[in-house]
Amino acid sequence: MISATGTLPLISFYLGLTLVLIGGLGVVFGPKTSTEPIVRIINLTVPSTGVALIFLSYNYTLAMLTFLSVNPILYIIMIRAIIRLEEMGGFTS
Amino acid sequence: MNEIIAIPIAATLAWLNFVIIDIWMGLPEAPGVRGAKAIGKSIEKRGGDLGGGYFSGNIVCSPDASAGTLLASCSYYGFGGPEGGLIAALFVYLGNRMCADPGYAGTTGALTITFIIWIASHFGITANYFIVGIVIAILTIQGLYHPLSSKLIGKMAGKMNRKVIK
Amino acid sequence: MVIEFVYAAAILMIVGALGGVLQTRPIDKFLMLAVLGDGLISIVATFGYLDVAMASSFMTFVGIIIMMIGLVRVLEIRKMRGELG
Amino acid sequence: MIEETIISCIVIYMVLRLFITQNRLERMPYLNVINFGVAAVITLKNPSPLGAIASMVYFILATVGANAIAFTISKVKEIEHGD
Repeated sequence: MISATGTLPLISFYLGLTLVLIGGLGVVFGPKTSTEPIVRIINLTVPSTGVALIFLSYNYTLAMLTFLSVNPILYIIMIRAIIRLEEMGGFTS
Repeated sequence: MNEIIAIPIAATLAWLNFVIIDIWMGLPEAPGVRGAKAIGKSIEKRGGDLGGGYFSGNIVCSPDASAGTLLASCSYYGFGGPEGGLIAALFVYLGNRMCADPGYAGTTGALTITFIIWIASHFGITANYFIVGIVIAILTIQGLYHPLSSKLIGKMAGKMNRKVIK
Repeated sequence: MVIEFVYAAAILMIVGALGGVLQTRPIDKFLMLAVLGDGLISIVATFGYLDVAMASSFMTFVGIIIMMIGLVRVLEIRKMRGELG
Repeated sequence: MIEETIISCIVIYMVLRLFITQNRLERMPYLNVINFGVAAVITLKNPSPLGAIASMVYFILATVGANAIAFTISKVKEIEHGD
């Protein structure tokens, strides 16, 4: 088996591309995303992890750290919007 | 020492350390937090023992002597001396406080495994074999087949007079 | 023969992504997201950036906690309005 | 390097078993084994004091996360099934 230490950025880059593809398709066409809106937010975690992995493969450490730190703030705002919508009467579409 | 011989000895020492200290500190008696109770009831429903289920749930939900064993051996290997075990004991104590779980099982396990590694390193079993050993030991308790391992833990708890408090 | 940990981390991340997308109940997804975060942290630690590993472990933990608080709140509101069986 | 091979095999076996298991509470101990393996590999790959501290911080935070997941599972079951 070939050693992985030389090809580590390559593995990280293609893994990140795979995760972005799977996560993007999952956010749009995933099961139960239209009836239950919190499922769409949970699926959004997968492509954000893929983007962070692509940042890592180019050694952009500070960009990855900032991206990972901004994500929970985004989740707070979206979860707050969903709770507000649920209080007002729920989804109809 | 040859690593084929050193890894089973280290795994046996780590298994005995964390199981005996966890049972002695009373983990099979009662669930510490609410998730541990659910895990114990689930293992009992699948054909296991209730005391062993509480033991398994308490290991999952808070850092106990198994976490103390792993972190002390990691810290011994990283710092390169016995002073790493004391730092690991401090971290495990902080983790126990964060999980709102009373008890000093983690700190006791970290200190005893530091002493065991300090003795065993004179015979050639260094700390990296203990890191692999604790992973193998936790696999036999949590990973292979839950009813059998929980019955084993329940039998040992009955022998050490630490049964489930109704 | 040596199996490097990078392959195990790749399997960890692919299983976490597939399980996190394809499970239907929201409570089943959190465990798969924890597996995904574990794979990310192990790849970062294989690169050698240990400070980034510490910070990213904290960030995945905070994200999972926030989503769980939101899920419990939504279920309580639905139970209060009588929509849940 | 036999340590890394053993831990890799254990982690791969556990993650495949976690993927095919259907019961929700049965999967929590498997996640615990994966946390142990990752925390061991972080120190084995870079043996330095910072590596040990990173491993400790990761393991404590992962345990608190598993605690929160188990708590939420029991709470959701209580909300859905009454009692």
